[in-house]
Amino acid sequence: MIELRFHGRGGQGVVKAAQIIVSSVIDTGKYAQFIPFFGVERKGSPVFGFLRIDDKDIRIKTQVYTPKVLVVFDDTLLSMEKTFKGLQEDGVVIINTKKSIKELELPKNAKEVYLVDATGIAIENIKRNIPNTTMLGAFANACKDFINWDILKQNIETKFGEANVKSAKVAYEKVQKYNLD
Amino acid sequence: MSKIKAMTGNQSASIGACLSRPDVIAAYPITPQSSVVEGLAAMIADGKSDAQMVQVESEHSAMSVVQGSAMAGGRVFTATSAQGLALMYEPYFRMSTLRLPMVMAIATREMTSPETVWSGQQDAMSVRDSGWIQVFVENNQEILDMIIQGYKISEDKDVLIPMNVCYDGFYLSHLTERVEIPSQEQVDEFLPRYKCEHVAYDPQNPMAVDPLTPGEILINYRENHLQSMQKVKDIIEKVDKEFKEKFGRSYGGLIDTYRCEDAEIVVVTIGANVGTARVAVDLAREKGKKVGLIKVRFMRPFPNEKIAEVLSNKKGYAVIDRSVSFGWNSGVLYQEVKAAVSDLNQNLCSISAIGGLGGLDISLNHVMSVIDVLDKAIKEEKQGQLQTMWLK
Amino acid sequence: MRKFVTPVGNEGMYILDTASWRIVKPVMNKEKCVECGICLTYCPVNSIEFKSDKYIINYDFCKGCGICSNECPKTAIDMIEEGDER
Amino acid sequence: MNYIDKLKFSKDLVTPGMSACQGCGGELCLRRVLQIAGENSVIAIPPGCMAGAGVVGWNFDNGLKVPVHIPLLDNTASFLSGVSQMYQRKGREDVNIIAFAGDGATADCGFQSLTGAAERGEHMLYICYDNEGYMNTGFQRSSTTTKGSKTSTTPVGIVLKGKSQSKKYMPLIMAMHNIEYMATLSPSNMKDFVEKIEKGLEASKRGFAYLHIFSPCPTGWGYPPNLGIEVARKAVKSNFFPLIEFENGKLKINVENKNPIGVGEFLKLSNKFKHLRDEDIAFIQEEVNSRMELIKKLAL
Repeated sequence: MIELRFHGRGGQGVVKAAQIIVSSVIDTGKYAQFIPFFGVERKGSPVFGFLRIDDKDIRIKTQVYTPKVLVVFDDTLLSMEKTFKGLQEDGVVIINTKKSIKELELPKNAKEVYLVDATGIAIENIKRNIPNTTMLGAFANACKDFINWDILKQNIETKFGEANVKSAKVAYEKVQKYNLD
Repeated sequence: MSKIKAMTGNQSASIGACLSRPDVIAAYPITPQSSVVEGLAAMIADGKSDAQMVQVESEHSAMSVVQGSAMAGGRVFTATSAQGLALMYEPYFRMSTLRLPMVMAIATREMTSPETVWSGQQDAMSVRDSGWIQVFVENNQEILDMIIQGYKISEDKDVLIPMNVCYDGFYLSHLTERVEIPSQEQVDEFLPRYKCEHVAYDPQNPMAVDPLTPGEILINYRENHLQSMQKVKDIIEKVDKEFKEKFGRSYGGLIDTYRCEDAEIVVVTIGANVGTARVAVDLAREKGKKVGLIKVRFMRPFPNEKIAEVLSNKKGYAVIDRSVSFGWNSGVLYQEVKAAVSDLNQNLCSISAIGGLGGLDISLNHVMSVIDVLDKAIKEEKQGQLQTMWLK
Repeated sequence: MRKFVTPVGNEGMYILDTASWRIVKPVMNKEKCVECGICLTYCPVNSIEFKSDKYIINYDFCKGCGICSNECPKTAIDMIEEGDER
Repeated sequence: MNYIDKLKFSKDLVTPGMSACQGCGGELCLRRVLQIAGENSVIAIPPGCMAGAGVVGWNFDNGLKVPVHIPLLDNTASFLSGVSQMYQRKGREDVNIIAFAGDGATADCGFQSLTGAAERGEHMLYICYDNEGYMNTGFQRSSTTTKGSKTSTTPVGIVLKGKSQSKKYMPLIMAMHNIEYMATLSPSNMKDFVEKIEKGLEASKRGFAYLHIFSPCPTGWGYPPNLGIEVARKAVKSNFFPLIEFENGKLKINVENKNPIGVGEFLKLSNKFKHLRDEDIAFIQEEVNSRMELIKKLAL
């Protein structure tokens, strides 16, 4: 089982993105679950959620404490103590940012890092400052082992339309991978 | 044909309700139940359900509207949480004591105060003596399945008692997971249209419904209600079997057990935490601890015989509650389980663990720590009730 | 006792002997009465009846409130002490 | 057919002997409502005098010849909403769906469900028989009790003299829900009364109809039982209880008083106002006048 944690802000479409991942995994006959953690449901407020993917039925119904993967929708969240808490030693981190890897000053347990300017790509392609579908493209590239990119694209198209698929595709191509020591 | 979809618990509830073909739905939004109302409204707006939807101004009216529709012969549905349930209490009690069958979903939530909107089972647990059948479910599939089964149980002529399908707020209501949705044809075959016969609010059959009733007659109604509640136990098992034949899924009736056969100690829990406890039992087994699990599905009628039977040859049990029993230093389910095993005269070692209040997580580590404490106590040959554990 | 699952009643009517409440009774003066029917419209217990083209007072349930007497435009209804004649 | 003939030839659907007080306004009104509505009706009578007087039955006996239910004190309108929805679904909109509720069940705790049902335009006839208090339980104050009135919870004491607050005026509140039909009725004006019940029943097939009946109470108010209609008449003639109706978005005054009598003429009949001083009566008169002025402006 792979456990992931999502960090974003109200209005960025974190929950919807995670639900599309769950749908896409289930469409391939596997199992996934997502639990959003709700604080105050307000635009701009930090939100996070927990995603699990497995080949068999997922019985556990708790928060995720030791994620393998972090998906961070907003680089301003990186400084929050909670964001990197519990990240596994060989953790994968996907970040929506304009900044360079050096500027970000990531903690040591972030070994495999993916950077993408999802907000910029989203504004260019879908004309809106909502990076969720774009982040799915970066996610698909980073997590090829457990997400079927074609099915994910299909689901983005059904739910959000063509422009969002395009945006996701651009992110898939443009995302930069860094292996840190 | 059935289809498989990723859905939240609330979507599962609204689809389950829709498939049961209610005549009238009345509901009022409240966190974390709101998307049930929204989901039903959307299905009616899209013509996927032909139910009459009454957009009431409060839960008190929601329950009153469905009471009226049930008395006029309809199958009805509503859903609520916490304060909504509290506001509803007056017509809620009346619905069951008028023996009007229906299903109501409760996305369980902690009760205010302190002000809170998050998960907890205090709401549903607090009304367990209101004459309703109450089932607590483990996952989103069970929400959908139990709403459909709920009508079958509730409308049985030997039952005629309304039913709550309780599922954890947020931890299920907002959890997205795989759910198999049966086809309308399958559900129609399993659950035919409802025909109300015992009360009629109809000029073609004039009668006074609920006249002023003196105690010597009222006590008979209560006796009858309690006896019917006992009959429900058999009906639940029967409907579970029928459901399995039709849809291929069985939940085991009043309780479900997991790895109990050779267990020395047993974790007893309810709701979404059951899934977590299953994983914990597996982990503890790997560490050589002989642990089993009882999933309490029904709070009402309470499966006292079944629980006593499972625990009769065990050394101890731990009950993990998501609610408190004020006045007892324990959780609500603990009290009930303890009462259920009291006739065994075995002075089992037991522990009440309380967690998950106000949205708190009951983590795998929490469940493991409860198992560890109980296991240690058993090894030290302790008996009786141990100190209450607070899972914080 | 019939067995009901839920409290319902459909066997006949609950009837109270409200005639026994009366301490004064209305008596219609046929000579003064112009058959206008006002008394019938105001009687709270429907004890004024229209039978065989005439307004009559049915004493079976009349509570003796005196509204008919008070409202009769021709003062054709007298309230008299309830006596042995009842 | 004129209204007297209608009443003459219609069937009484209420038990002949019911335990309402001698000269009870509520009993009179209930009988008239059901005479006009007929047997193809269901009625809900929440706790209050009429429910307490046995029309909802005792043990297994039925006090009415039509289906009757005693809903909760505070859910009459929502309960009937559910009934109405189900009857619509069954294609039986011919059935009259009637609430007969006191002022407590209407203007106090029942107000929320009432305003909800009115806003939704539920198909029903909701009738409030307003006797200005909780009479079934010994005359406690309600929000429709007139200012200054003595009740068991607003006694005339050394410091406080009766109810300190003014009456909540339900008719306009309900009319402003823009419902299908609203009218005020007094048993003293029986022709108007019968017509408005008929209109209300008809409107209830299209939407929400609300009737507010002035229902005098000899026991609680303290007047001789034979004066019930006279009390009601003086309430109308003094403009204390104007007879108005609201339909198609327009307010209408049904009975114009060219020369209204002083409100004191009405007040002096009841013991509950006996303690009022001239200035108290003047205050009530002022309230009556300004309410009438408002109604006249709205009815233009």
